[in-house]
Amino acid sequence: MRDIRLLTRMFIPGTLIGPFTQANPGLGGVCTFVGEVRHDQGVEALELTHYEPLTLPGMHDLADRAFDRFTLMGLLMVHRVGVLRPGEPIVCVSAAALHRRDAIDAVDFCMDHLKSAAWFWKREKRAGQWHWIEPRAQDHSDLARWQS
Amino acid sequence: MRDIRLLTRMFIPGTLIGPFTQANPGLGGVCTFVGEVRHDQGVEALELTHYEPLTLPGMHDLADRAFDRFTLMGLLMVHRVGVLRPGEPIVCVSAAALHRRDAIDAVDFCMDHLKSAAWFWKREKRAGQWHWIEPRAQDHSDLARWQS
Amino acid sequence: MVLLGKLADLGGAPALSLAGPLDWAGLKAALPETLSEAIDDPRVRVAVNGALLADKAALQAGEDDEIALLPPVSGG
Amino acid sequence: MVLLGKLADLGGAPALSLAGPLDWAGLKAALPETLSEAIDDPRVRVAVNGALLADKAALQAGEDDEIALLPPVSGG
Repeated sequence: MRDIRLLTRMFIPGTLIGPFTQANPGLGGVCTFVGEVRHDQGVEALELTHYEPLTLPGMHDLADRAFDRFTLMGLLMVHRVGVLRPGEPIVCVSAAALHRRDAIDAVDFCMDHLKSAAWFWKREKRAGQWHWIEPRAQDHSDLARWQS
Repeated sequence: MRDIRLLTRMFIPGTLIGPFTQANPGLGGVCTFVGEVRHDQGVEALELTHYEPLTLPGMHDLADRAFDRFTLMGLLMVHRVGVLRPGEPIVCVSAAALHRRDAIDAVDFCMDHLKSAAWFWKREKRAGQWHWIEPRAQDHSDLARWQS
Repeated sequence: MVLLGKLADLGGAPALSLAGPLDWAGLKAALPETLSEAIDDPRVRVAVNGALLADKAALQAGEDDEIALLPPVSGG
Repeated sequence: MVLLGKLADLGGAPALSLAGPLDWAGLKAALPETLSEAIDDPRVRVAVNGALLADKAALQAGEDDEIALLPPVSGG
């Protein structure tokens, strides 16, 4: 069961994860990561821009790689675009597998790649002004963990 | 927010994770692992025995170590005991943190230690007969990952 | 005395009552032979009143103490 | 032409129309100077009709092609 989506509206992760778990009968474990917009000092909103012809195919390509690399029964990968407020969920990745190591590692792998290799551009609003968020060195070291 | 429990009755993970997430406002991410009793060939039921004076303190001690080792806002660790049927949830660990690496690694750490260092004895029923489950070498190699 | 996991099968029950005081030799002498042999396994741990013993051979239990015999825990 | 991320600010709009055909030199000549300089950054990628170019200097775009200018993606 594979469910890859870009969402333009607020979502409740539990409403996705329940049905996802049900859709993979016989699983041994499900690992889920939900990222929320942090209440960083002075940040009023976060906007994610994407480029449709690359972003969704990029997520599908990442899902292909996760299925190749881990023994998975199902993968859910949902990412928000548009304007988000602090506390809103921005990303939800859930992996179902017979064994917990595959489920946990697949979520870790997808999150590292989504954060740094997916086609999203973010800016945050502070004191009424939008500021673009630059790439971070940390993201490259996260990715390097998987290059063996 | 710290919630450590042994449950003797069937539980629905979503009913624990929603309130847990709400109880940690300002988090950056929540990672959750739910393990279910697998539909292994011929297995009709799984029984978990525990020794109350050691098992729950052992889970609290594990939670202490997770809080020491990772930067966490909250940790939920729930384990079933008693007789379970295939498909029922057996364990749920959820970690809330500002940063995803802490949340994911804390869940991974707790699961590796819960599975192999916590005081649970398991037996499974096949063709009407109960059979004790022995320790596995895999569990020791999982634990060794954290000894650096 | 509390027997966990497969030791309960060897003891025929999950709990037994033995007259105290007991040291390790006295405990082994009071148990059925297969159980007595099984608890020599170095992976079998012993707790008295919920506290694990570092060295089970140093067991000293009184009349009202709860001794727990704990085999290795099951794999995931 | 589609401008993503901060390149949209430099271009003054998220999308521009340019007359084709265009190669890389023609594209740069047709853009505002700050934007034209910004896209020389080796981390800026170019896609034509949703397909990334391995070498953006080899750009060859016709009248109806959609060119996307993609700055490095934001960190987590």
